[in-house]
Amino acid sequence: MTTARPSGDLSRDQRLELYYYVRLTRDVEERLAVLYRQNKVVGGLYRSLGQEGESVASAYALAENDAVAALIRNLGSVLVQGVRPRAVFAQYMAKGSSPTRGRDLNLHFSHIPQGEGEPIIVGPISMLGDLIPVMAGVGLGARLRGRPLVAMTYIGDGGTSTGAFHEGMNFAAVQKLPLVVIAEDNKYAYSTPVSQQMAIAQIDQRAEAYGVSHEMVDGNDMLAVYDASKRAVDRARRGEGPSLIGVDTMRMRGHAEHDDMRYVSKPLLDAWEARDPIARYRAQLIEDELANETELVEIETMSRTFTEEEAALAEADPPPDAATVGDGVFAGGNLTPTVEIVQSPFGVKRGAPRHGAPVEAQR
Amino acid sequence: MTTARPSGDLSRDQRLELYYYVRLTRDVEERLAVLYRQNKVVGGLYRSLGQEGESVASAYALAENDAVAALIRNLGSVLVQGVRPRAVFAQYMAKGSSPTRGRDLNLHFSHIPQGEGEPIIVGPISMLGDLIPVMAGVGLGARLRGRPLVAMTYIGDGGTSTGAFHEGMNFAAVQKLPLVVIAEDNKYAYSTPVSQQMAIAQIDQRAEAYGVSHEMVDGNDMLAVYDASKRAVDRARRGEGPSLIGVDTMRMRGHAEHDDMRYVSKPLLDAWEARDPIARYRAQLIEDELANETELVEIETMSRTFTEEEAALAEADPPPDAATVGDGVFAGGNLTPTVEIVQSPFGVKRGAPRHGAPVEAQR
Amino acid sequence: MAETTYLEAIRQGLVEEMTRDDRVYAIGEDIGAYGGAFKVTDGLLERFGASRVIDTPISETAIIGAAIGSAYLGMRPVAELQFIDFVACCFNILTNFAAKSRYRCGAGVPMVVRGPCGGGVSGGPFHSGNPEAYFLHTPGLKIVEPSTAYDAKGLIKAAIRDDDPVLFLEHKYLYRRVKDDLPDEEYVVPIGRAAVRRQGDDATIVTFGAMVLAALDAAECLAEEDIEVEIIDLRTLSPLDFDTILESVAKTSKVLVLHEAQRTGGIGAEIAAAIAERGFEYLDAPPMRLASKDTPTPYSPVLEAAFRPSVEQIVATVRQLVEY
Amino acid sequence: MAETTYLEAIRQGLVEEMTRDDRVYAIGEDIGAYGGAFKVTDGLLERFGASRVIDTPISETAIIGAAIGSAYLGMRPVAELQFIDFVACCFNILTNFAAKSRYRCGAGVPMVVRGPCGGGVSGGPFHSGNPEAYFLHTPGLKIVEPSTAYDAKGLIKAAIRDDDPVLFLEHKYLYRRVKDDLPDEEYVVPIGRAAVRRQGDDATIVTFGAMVLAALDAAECLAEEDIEVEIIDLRTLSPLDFDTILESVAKTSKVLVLHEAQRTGGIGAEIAAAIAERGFEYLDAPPMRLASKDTPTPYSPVLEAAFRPSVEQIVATVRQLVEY
Ligand SMILES: Cc1ncc(C[n+]2csc(CCOP(=O)(O)OP(=O)(O)O)c2C)c(N)n1
Ligand SMILES: Cc1ncc(C[n+]2csc(CCOP(=O)(O)OP(=O)(O)O)c2C)c(N)n1
Ligand SMILES: [Mg+2]
Ligand SMILES: [Mg+2]
Repeated sequence: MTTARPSGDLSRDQRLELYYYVRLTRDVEERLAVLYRQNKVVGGLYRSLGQEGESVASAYALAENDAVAALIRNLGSVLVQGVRPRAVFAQYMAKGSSPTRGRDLNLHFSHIPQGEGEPIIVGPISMLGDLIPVMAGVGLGARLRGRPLVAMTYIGDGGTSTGAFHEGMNFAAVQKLPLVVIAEDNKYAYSTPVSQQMAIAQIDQRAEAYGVSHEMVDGNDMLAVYDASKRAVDRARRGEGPSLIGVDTMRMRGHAEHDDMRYVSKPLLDAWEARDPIARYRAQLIEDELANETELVEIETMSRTFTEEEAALAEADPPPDAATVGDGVFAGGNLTPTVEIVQSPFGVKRGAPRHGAPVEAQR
Repeated sequence: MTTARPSGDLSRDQRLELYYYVRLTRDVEERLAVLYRQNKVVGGLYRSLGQEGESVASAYALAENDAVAALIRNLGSVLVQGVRPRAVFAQYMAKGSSPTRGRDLNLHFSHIPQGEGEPIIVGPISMLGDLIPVMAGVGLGARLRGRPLVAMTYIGDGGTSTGAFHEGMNFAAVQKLPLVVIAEDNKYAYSTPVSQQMAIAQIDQRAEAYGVSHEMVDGNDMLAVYDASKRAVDRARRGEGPSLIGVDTMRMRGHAEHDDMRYVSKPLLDAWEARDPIARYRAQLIEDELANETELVEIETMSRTFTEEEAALAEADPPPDAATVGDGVFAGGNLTPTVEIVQSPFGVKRGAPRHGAPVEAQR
Repeated sequence: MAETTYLEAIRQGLVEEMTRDDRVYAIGEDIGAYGGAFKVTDGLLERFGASRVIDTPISETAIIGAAIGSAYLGMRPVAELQFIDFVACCFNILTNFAAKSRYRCGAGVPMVVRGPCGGGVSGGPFHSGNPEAYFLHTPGLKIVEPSTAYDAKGLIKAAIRDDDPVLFLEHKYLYRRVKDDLPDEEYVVPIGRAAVRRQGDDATIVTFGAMVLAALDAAECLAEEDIEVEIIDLRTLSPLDFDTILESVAKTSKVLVLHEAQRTGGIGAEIAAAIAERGFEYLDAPPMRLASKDTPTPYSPVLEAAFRPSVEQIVATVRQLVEY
Repeated sequence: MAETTYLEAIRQGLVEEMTRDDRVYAIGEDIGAYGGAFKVTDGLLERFGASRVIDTPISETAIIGAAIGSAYLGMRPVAELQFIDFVACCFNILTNFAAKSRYRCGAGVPMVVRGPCGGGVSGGPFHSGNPEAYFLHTPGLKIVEPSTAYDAKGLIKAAIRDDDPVLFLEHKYLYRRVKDDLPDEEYVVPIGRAAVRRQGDDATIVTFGAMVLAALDAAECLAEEDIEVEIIDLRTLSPLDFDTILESVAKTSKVLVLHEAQRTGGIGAEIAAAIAERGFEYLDAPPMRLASKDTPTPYSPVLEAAFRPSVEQIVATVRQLVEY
């Protein structure tokens, strides 16, 4: 596989925008953790602490109207594609204003726009693996509609053991569909270590069974993830078929907040602590002389402020109306949840004015 | 993988016994084809014409009390493990004497002996792929019971696309189970060519996703298939885990007798006609000076005679009693179908006296 | 005009819809070059090309997944399951992803999942299934099963135009056995409406699919005893048309629910329970059910005949009802 | 003696059976080192070792396949599904391979498939399922769902000793909410027998699982109006104990079937239909059903409360029955 480094073409604004999104991802999750401790989160909280980099960097390789399907730990991916944090806070708190009107949890929401300008977001179901055939289908649909669209989705080390993963990968390979799969080796599936999940050395070896092009990257090196993702996205758009990118990372929290992770060794956690993707990327920005401390702090403040504003808005939202419970099982119901897509303060990706608060937040 | 050639250790009797079984397989199927044309077969007839060699040679590598699960084209495998043709004829004609008492078709029957001396035969269900996890389970059960048993099963090129195949292979690999999977590339899945089934060069590449040891062999070279199978069976018995053996062969008839195969090119069929496994093995026996024309004709006659006797017995059997229809859904019903295990006239594998008609047939 | 078989009627419906709307496409195993195990899609590949008639690997979950994803992109997939029994292999993605998508996220999934169901042809335990009850209990799915060629064409067209996932059950026993003289002008049979196949005052038989033929035969015998049976052909199994059912029961006060799937937990349970609940005052006899035995479908013709409801059993049960 | 929770009772049953019979072993996701998502199997790994407490990849079909194959070798697998909703991912191998094996080939499959079912805990559309109706319609499977700690222990032991596949549904709402003072001596609760939880002459409520608690609460309110309700806790959902049900209906002449799964095509349909058919003469009012709405299970507590049957609805429905 080519070793082109598309990250070299990223502008300063884009490099900073990447930083903004990865910070925003962590800030939103930490805010959620607070809400969780305050018992304001309904059900569980699933963190991507320590893996935010791969979600953000991989999705950043997509065009703004491409399709992405995130798993519950890919908050960064949907933020990059324009989902506003308020929607995510509302989901976790089961608010009536949430993209699913309180019907489904966390990142289980979709955005299927009519036009071709907006991003397509396909929400996961809990049953792991199904997003692979479904996103292969999105790629197939795009081809049939004559749209040069790329579909990106994610699968955990555990998820690769499902039959649905196999059927979807094989179908995408045979049909040469524009699908990019980010396979996340974060060392555990709930409490199950990768060694009990698969008998192969690297997760990307799963792709060998399908003749799907694959590579393994350091998942905590955002530029490396971006490079591999961009190469795969470009291949897919050129009609060269699906790719699988294995990302080597680590789940730094329990499966969900209730999980004390006693099955994970301290040394392992310490080793990965030192490889935190955000700290690494921040240092890189300074090293590459793309930003100084003050500018980075400015971005961090922007992220934190935005997070607070959005959390406050969501908190103030009321729960759904019980009377709507039977609505919308079939077409014709008057309930069609959608997601509000916002622009980044850098607007490089979404073409909004640089700096200033997010378009939506200004309202 | 080692290139030991265990076939070198086969005695003359065993080499002749292999010939007997592959002939018997073809004779039984040709007899079934006659019954089919006479409308005595209920439902469809699925031939293994042109692939009999791999079924026979692979199963021949098993110990007599190992476990085998055949698909509908693996008649040779169950004959080698001691199933008498009468049972198969009775199955196809839905006789009350059939191993399933007329409840299921063709090779859909099981033999789960109480003791440890008899072969274990697990019948397939129509849903392809399921036999992989089930036979992995047989291997697991054997380990838990402390039995040094090997489980062998088959999967078609098409069957490897099922999620069940994936889950079963991966589980067997992680658990290092004594499982041997013969993956049959017979060029088609019903009407679908392998090129539309998978985007890999060789079927055995499927095993790469699991870290399962694999190799590809000429499926119409019986000794090559035996060698690979024996190596895999020995590995499994030594506790070194599962193997997948890809066999390169060709389905020389339609998916079932009703299928005219217009989707298969004449040249392709001709090319494979020339590679008929039985003709090749027969020539080999003469070349290796293990038998002369007269002796081979004697074996062929023995096979044909036995086939005729068995078909006649089955034909004479009555249909099942309608009153039994509700019986045996749960334990306690007085219906427990079983399969009669017979010895080969050579008896090398099953330790019966050499030559003479099969033990059962003598009764 | 020539008579058209149930099977050809489905094909006509597919061809008309694929011609009318280029978002409609077919996907499944062996549906292209081979034209489908039962030849329902024969000729579609030549007519619409490989991009709209897609042969897949043996991967039912991928087939349904592909249908769902492409539906999100605005396509109208018609997925074939070679035998409807294989719906068990995509049960999860169909019931959890497709069926719940609109309710959860407002993301509708217009798609048709079609395949041959039913017994009477010695298909054995894995090729004779009637899985409607599983999906009746799955909110978000519609289920259709025609018993005539006319309905087969009209309902496949309605299913394709429907904005939600529709399970289209084709009874393989009827494929080449029933024919109709189809109108030349285009028509659609609306989803959700049952049809009264025979008028009668003495008892109502609620049924569908191949059992409609058995019910009609039974009605003939009963007529000779001056027992006039009303026969309701449900056509749509979900949502059920209780207006038509209750109207008939109000008239006859006696009802037999007849189906081919196993009895316990079958669709007949819902129908009989709803009649008992909503039509209690109409009933002069217990709402009865006649269905197959609670065993897997046996392969032997002798056993399968004993497994499925027979015309004799229908006649006997209706007699019981009338004499009650 | 200390009170034992429903969850601990299940664990005790598992430990006793694994101690009694070394053919019994546990297999599933995160059941070993972690002790299971709900900690039902906590401590089993330490006690019985990794060979008998097997953590698997995320492969429900492999879990059930492994259970089937090992059962053929004489083992007695107890397979855990992390949430019973994931049974959809092994629907095919469970309904087609395990359930049909004995009837087809005489190859029995003694195995237990257990997992947490049910709502009331904001589990959302994929972690709140009550799939019993799918399996009630699957000949060859038994289904059990205890509502008390006593039954939980007695039934898991019976399920493990049963020679056929048993689906053991554990209502997660009850795991830590219900307790019993369990006897020190060993006991087994036979599969196939319902229990009368409350005696009453005015109406019968047939229910099971967490709804038993709701029914008992409703009965208290109704008692204040001098309406005495008899409550039948099915305990075994397949095969159903119609003797106990009909005996009660013969006494009360009024019956409400109550369950948590969606209404249409639910197990309540079979129960109500059978009562109408076999107990028609006993009935002085229509057999009524109360169940959840025909939608996926919504996540928000507000919506889920509106989705599930409430004590108020039970009270109101019984009143209707009594006043009928
Ligand atoms: C088919 C299926 N089986 C079981 C589960 C329960 N479950 C939820 S998350 C999880 C672990 C997932 O691990 P992995 O795929 O590695 O993703 P990660 O949590 O590490 O991001 C499991 C077993 C599920 N969601 N789907
Ligand atoms: C899960 C599943 N889907 C579809 C079918 C229908 N079907 C029966 S045989 C067959 C083709 C099998 O091809 P392959 O696996 O290559 O085996 P071969 O017939 O070539 O021996 C198909 C599609 C099936 N049996 N199981
Ligand atoms: Mg993981
Ligand atoms: Mg093949």
